[in-house]
Amino acid sequence: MTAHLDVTLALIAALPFIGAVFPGLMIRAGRDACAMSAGWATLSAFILLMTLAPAVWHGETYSFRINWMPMLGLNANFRLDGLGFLFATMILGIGMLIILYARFYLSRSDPMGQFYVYLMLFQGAMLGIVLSDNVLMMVVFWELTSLSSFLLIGYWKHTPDGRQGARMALAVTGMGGLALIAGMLLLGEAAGSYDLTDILQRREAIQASPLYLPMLILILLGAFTKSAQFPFHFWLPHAMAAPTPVSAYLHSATMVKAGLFLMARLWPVLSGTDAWFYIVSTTGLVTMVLGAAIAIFKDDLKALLAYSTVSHLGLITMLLGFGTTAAATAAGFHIINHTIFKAALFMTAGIVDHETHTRSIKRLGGLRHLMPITATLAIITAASMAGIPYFNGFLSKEMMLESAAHTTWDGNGLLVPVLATIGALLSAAYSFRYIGHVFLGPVRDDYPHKPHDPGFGLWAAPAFLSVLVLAIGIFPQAVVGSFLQIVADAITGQHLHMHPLKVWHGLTPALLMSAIATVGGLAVLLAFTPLDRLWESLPKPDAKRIFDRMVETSHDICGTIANHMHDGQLTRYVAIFATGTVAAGIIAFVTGDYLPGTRDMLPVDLIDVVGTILVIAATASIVVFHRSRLLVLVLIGINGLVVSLIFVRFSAPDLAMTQVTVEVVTLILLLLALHFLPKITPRETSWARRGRDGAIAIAAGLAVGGLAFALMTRDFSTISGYYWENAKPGGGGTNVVNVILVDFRGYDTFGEIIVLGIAALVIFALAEALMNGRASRRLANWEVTQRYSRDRHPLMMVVATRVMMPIVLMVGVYIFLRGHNQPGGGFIAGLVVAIALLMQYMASGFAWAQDRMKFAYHTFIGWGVMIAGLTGIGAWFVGRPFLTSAYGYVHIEPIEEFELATAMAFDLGVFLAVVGAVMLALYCLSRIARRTGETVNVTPMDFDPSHPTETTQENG
Amino acid sequence: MITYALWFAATCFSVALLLNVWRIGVAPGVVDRILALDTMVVNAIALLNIYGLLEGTAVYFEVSLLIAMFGFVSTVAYCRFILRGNIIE
Amino acid sequence: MNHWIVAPVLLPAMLAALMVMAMRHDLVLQRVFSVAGSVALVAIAAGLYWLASDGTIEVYKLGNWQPPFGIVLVLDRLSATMLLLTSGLGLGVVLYAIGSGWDGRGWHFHPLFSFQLMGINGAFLTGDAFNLFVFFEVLLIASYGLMIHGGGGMRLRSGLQYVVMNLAGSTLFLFAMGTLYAVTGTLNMADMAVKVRSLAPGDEALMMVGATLLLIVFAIKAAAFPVQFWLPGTYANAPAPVAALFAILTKVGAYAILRMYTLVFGADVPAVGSYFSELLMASALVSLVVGSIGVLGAKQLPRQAAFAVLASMGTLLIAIGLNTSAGTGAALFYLVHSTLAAAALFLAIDLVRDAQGPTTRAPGGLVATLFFIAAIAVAGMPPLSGFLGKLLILDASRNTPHMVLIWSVILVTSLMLIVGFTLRGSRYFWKPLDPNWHDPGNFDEDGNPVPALPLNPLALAAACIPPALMVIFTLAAGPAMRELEATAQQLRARTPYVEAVLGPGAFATPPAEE
Amino acid sequence: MEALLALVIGLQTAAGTYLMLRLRSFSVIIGTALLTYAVNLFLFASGRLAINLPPIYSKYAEGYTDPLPQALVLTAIVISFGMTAVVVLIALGGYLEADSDRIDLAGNPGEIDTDEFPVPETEGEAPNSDRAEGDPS
Amino acid sequence: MLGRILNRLFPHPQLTAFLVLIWLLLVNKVTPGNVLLGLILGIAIPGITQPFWPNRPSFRRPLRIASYLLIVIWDICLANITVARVVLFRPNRKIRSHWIVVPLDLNSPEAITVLAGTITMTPGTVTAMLSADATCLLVHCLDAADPDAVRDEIKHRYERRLKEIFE
Amino acid sequence: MELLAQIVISALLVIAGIFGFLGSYGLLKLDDTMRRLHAPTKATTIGVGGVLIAAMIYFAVFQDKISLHELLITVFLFITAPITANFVAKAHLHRDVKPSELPPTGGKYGWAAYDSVSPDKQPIDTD
Ligand code: NA
Ligand code: NA
Repeated sequence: MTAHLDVTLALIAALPFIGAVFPGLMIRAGRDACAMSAGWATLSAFILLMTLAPAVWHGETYSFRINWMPMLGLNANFRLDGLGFLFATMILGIGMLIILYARFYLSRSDPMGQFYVYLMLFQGAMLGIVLSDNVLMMVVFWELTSLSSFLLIGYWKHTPDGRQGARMALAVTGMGGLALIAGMLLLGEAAGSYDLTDILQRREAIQASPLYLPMLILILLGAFTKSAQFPFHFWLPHAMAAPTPVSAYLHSATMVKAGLFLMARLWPVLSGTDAWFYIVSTTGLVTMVLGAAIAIFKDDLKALLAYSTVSHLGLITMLLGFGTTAAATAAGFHIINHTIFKAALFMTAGIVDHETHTRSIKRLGGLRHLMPITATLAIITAASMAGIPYFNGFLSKEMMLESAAHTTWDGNGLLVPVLATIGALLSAAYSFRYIGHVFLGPVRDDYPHKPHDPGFGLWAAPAFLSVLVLAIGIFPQAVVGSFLQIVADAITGQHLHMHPLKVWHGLTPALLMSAIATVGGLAVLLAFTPLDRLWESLPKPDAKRIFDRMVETSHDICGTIANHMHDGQLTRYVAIFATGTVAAGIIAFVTGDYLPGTRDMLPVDLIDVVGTILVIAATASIVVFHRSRLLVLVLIGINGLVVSLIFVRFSAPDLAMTQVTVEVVTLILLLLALHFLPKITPRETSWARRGRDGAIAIAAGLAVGGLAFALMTRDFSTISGYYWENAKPGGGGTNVVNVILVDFRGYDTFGEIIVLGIAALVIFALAEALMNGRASRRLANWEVTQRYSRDRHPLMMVVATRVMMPIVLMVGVYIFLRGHNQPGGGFIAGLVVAIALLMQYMASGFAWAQDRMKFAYHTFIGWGVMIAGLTGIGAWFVGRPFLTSAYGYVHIEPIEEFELATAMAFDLGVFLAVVGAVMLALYCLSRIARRTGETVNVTPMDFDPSHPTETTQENG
Repeated sequence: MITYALWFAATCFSVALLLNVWRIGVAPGVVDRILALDTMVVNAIALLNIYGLLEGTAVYFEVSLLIAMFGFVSTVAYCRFILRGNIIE
Repeated sequence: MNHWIVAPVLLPAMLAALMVMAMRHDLVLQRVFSVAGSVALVAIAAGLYWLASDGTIEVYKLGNWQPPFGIVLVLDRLSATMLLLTSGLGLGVVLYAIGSGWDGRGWHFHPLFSFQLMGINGAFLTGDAFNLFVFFEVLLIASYGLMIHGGGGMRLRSGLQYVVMNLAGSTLFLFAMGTLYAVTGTLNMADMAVKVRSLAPGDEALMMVGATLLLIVFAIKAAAFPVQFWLPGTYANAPAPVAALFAILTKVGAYAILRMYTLVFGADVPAVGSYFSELLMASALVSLVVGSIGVLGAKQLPRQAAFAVLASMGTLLIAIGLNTSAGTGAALFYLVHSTLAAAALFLAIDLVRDAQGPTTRAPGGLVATLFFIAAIAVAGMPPLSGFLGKLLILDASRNTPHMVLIWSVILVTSLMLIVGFTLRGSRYFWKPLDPNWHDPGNFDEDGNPVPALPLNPLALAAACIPPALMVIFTLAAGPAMRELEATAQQLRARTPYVEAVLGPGAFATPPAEE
Repeated sequence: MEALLALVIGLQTAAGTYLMLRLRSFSVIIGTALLTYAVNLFLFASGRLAINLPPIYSKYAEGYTDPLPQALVLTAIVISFGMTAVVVLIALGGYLEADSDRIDLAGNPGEIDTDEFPVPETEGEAPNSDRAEGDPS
Repeated sequence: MLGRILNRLFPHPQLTAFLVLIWLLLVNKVTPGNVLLGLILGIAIPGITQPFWPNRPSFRRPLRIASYLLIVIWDICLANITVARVVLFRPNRKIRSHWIVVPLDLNSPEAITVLAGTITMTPGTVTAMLSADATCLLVHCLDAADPDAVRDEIKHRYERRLKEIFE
Repeated sequence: MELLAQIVISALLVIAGIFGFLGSYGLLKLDDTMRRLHAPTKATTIGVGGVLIAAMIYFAVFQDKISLHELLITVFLFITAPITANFVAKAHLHRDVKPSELPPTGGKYGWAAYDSVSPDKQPIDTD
């Protein structure tokens, strides 16, 4: 066999997708335009495909490769051989007919553009499956067919059946698709390639692989679900909620055949083993019989056809499972025949539905007289389905029976032939019922709608197919003989010597079985009424209900699990986090080698013991008194005080200063917030809960304390010596901590002031949001439950502040200026200045003070970040990286020499950002408070005895 | 001699701190606790300066200055909270 | 030294400062600057990517101090990739926020957004462990602000949960930092990598404790089980563009894990071995299952999307947990994909909400298409990159000890995702339009149907950006994967990184590349 | 001495953890504050302890303690200050909006079955209108 | 004109001087540079805080301040000892605590504040409150046989002097 | 000179220590909040003051450093302590004491915590 590289192949695969774009764009251009644009693409692809036919006819293959993800072995590789050609022809050929049919079938109110988009997407996906040379690529298309089929089944989105049917189809085929992914990955592993061309050469390697059985099962799961094989058959009848063109196209002619295609495609490498035989043929056999049996008793036209499809798909599966070339040939032939007659049957059913407004067989009958054309077409195609000679279905059914007759199942030579005959019998029965109960019999007068034959547009497609049914049925060899040869060769991967197709080939067991089937089928139809009653009385599992319940149950269970896990009980999350962290830490500790530290411990003196007692007492009382919130804030103040003393004790004055200042500002914020919050935490946890929390807390405390002890008591070497050596010569400062902050690690500090700035922005935005929401209404109706003192702005405080504030500002400047060389710096200075202002606010009120001195706090923050950033950027201009510092000494007589450093500018940025952030936060809280109806005073103090007339207390 | 005096004073202020904590633990109301905390701050300042003398360094001066400042601010804040609810109205 | 390296941090920071300072009252001006900044960031990130794409590792010594003493920024393929992804997403999100009007529903959206980008970019660029903490905090606090943007009781209370959980995380970060500094005496990541490989005897256990605590911190960010609980409430209640932007926040956690647990605590460290990868793998598998359970059981679309994020993080962490070159490559691929997919999903859901307006009628057309695409992507259905990503992960986990488990979990959860999304999506988009079914919301007082509100074209266009990027990523999956494979290899090589930072010969004995 | 500090750190951690597990946002915030003390001391202790050796150049200096952890703790203090401020305000906002300062959400937010979107109550309102007067500057 | 400029420049001249002193105390070193810097700050800071202190207080006899300070310090020392005895040796039930109302002749807020402060700083008495119109002080006395005597001493020893200084 | 300094410093420290202790002891011993309020003044005045003066002398004599900045802390405490005490007293009176338990002001207006010169107005939303 020779392989041609041809870009046409890719073009054929791409055309439907291109065709999918246009109907979407032309939704407003009208129904014809939509149909035309879809039809145009399909026709073009079909014509292109036909240009490749001659070579395929000569047993040659075409291929085309586009690398997509070579590292994964997933490439857009296409391949066209006989099997692909057969399917491509079916997809495009039937596709054209469906496009035509649908144009007339759908009503004016149906969104036509959408329909054709979905349809063309499906067509492209389907075409992709059959043309893929890469099995991973095939999986991609495979799943795409599931998705587009989902959209098509749910096309009539207002019907609950459509929604459920679509979901069910997607769930089942999607599941199969996922299995298929795994199967294909294993196949690729066993074959060493994902390209079919290669895989098909590696039969021995694959079948010898230990992965063979799992791979087989996974791949078959994909095939069986797609082709609605038992026990996955149940989705197909429910997919009939789709518009009939969809049923005809996807659920009889093409998509459901994808599973068959896959089995046929991989037949050369997977078949021939016991596992293959027993799994595939048994599944097919069961499906064939079961599907047929159910089909007989379905009163819904489309349901009958759907189960018949299930049955026929089972038939073909069974044939592929036999593993013989004859059976494979039969399978190929039946694929062709079934496609032709079933598509036509669906179309006739659709016409009946369209004309009579019902699909219920019970309400039909006698249509032969009212719609003769439709009846003729239906009878022809149904006869084919029944397996009547001179209709195409007969031929492949004969071949099937022939193969079945020679098949032994686990040593039993009768089982398969008998069951196959029963299947054929049942198949004949429902076909006859379709003819008899719908078209034959007397005309009724109670049709929901008076039917008549539709226009040519609607019956043209089935008519064409009926002609094919007859043509093949009467002149099989002439019409499809050579085609079938190619197909069979492609399926089996061998060049077969096929006997010419004949309608009559003597008295064979198959003919006998066929006769039994036909006669039996008639008998069933005659005895339909009692049989129907019997059938109705049988207990039958309702697949839909079971599936629905499964989905509903898993939805509920999953919802319950997930929502209870994530139910907003933060305390549980934190408990899990804390417990998990301690546990993980201990496990990690055990994992590595550990030796206790050998560092000399520092001696303990009285002050240390007292400090420890203070912390223990304060911390313990926080836990004990935590429900009294104001008290907790007092106690936390002790903690802050002692922590800063600890910092002093261990040589960290900067830290101590920072801790003290931060402590106060935090306290102020907490007090401001507590004003609006409940003052008491209710007791609401059980003893057990408190015990659990206590246990977690103690574990965490022990773990952290132990870790801290382990770390502190060991020697180590650090990079810190560098800072000590370079702080003065490199950074120009003698306070090493400060030099680290503004220089060595100034970038951290840059981030840190941004955190502060953001905090203030967040607070501001939040306060503004509160002014507009429910909170605002609550605040406006704030009820003061507490009795408040009448002196708001006491004289003594106001006077003291007038002296204190300048002093504190002075201290702020002092701390700022000395920071580089002594404990201090921009951050602490910023907080000191903020506190100075805060003192003023506490004395005379925020609004009064702000009225006197309008600060744009936002601007402070902005400038702070800007100055810090620009100081850093300045270094660029001397070719140094961001934040490179410089310093120098200035000497102007008589003033002593002083230092100027870029670090100070940076620190100024820090300072501004801190002041701005703190003040903005205070502003927000004061704004919230004013919403509760607090008034603004016009004088700084409640009553000024030296200016008694000025004292008008409040102002609106 | 100075060292002994320093240790004496340190002991006094340490014990004073413990008494303050005791007061906080058993006080009848929050106002007394605020008072005790304020006293703690004063004692802490004294202790800090004694510590500075013990170590012969003036490096901790600013810390005590800040503690003094912020002890005041926080005490006023606590009291204003009790008196007026909103401390910066 | 190339100053552009610091630009992804500085530009948004200065821009935000400028916005706060000079244009906080002028939303229009903020929008102009915000978009301009985002575009510039995309350009800068692309330029940096181009710089890094030849495999050189550029080091930017802040303050001109020698590493490990000063803080360094390190631009390698991985950080450049993350920058590019962030900036692309950022541009889409900011456009959407403008188009949908989200940015005007509260104060300071644009400055916070810029600061958020600054924090994220900073975290990706830094070569210093403590600086990573600082930038984590920057991005976190900005995210708090964005999370509660617009206010509302539910949003605030779930925001509070988000904040508290992350405060706990930040505390843990510092415990970890303290432990690691106490053991290694350094903060620079490259230096730490060297020190961790030459620990004093008896220090291993403490190093492992520090590394484990750090892993938990990153796991919180990455929403890995069992510290993922905060995510659904947060994402479901965050404003849509913020939730979309948060798609990259979880990836910061993933990035940090990738970086720290290959460079510093790599499997070649004797005490480490496969410890962290096993831990991560276990957590990842459970996360994926939990996320999928949530998707299948979700009763609201935004919450479903949030659970989908959980699931995607689980998937991503599985790939990281494989701790192989192929696994890391797959992880990077899935990382890019899942970021775009999650963003697409959240934006689509918000459009649905907007299209619905006052009615309860389901929107169709482009909005439905966007949702469908996003759902497919998130569920990992073909043909989008999610499928490719999962395929890569399945492929990478082939022949590993846990292959069967990983494959089963990934495949089964994929089904759960599909079913979950179809369940919720179909119930939502395929509404019964039965004429008898009369929802008062669909009709005005005169009984005429209320038209759905017209959607803002900019919002629509912006919502198309993540899906469009995803389509491009899918189509260019081959070349993209080649880049990401190179990235994974560079990441796992360690020695080049360490030598770029500390100079040649920094490793006494260079660790073996796995 | 190291044991005493470890005791203090452990105690603050335990108390902080316990309070973080309480049901009200206020307690949780206090818990985080306690944890912040603990972690700052921990981080500080990672540079080992030294008495009267502040890292400041001085002619009397006999040595110096490790300055790096001090710088780190300073950064950490500032950052946690910002975080605390934000969390306090968010807690306050949550309380004012929802009338509950429980940290856990009442009911199960995931259990509300909606085919429609729950339209958040605040979204209809545009805070822009308040913009002009809302700003302090 | 010049007066107005000076007024602008030194809204509170005494405060400026005080701040320079504070600055020198802070930097703990008297150098030309520090004096200059202190002066700059001493001018700048009152300028900044002036809006909060609109009415400039007047000190009529600044020199009296020193003598007042000395008296107060002396009183503090004495009172400390007195109170120490009370605290140490007097059982609680035998302590004679009283509320005292001190009517005020002062009406400058600064003077009232200093008086109240003085009362508080001398152990044994605490200013608890002012009346709403600042006409009298509520003082708590720890232990006194004759509360009226305490009131008179306050008025005589402190208030009189303050009136001289401030008014 | 040095010995004298040593004696003075030691004496100051001992006195400061005693008074510091007494302040806190009084806080425990006294049985009424108003009474307790008197106790800490000792620590504030003699306690801290003694230590600070001792420190100033110490640095001046033994480190040749005229260091007066300790004074600043004293200044600070002297300014703030009355305010603090005043606030604590008011908080106590506001919380625990009825106006009727206090002596009357004798004037037109009551004590500041219970009365004000200008009448309370209805709260006005000032946003
Ligand atoms: Na007193
Ligand atoms: Na007194």
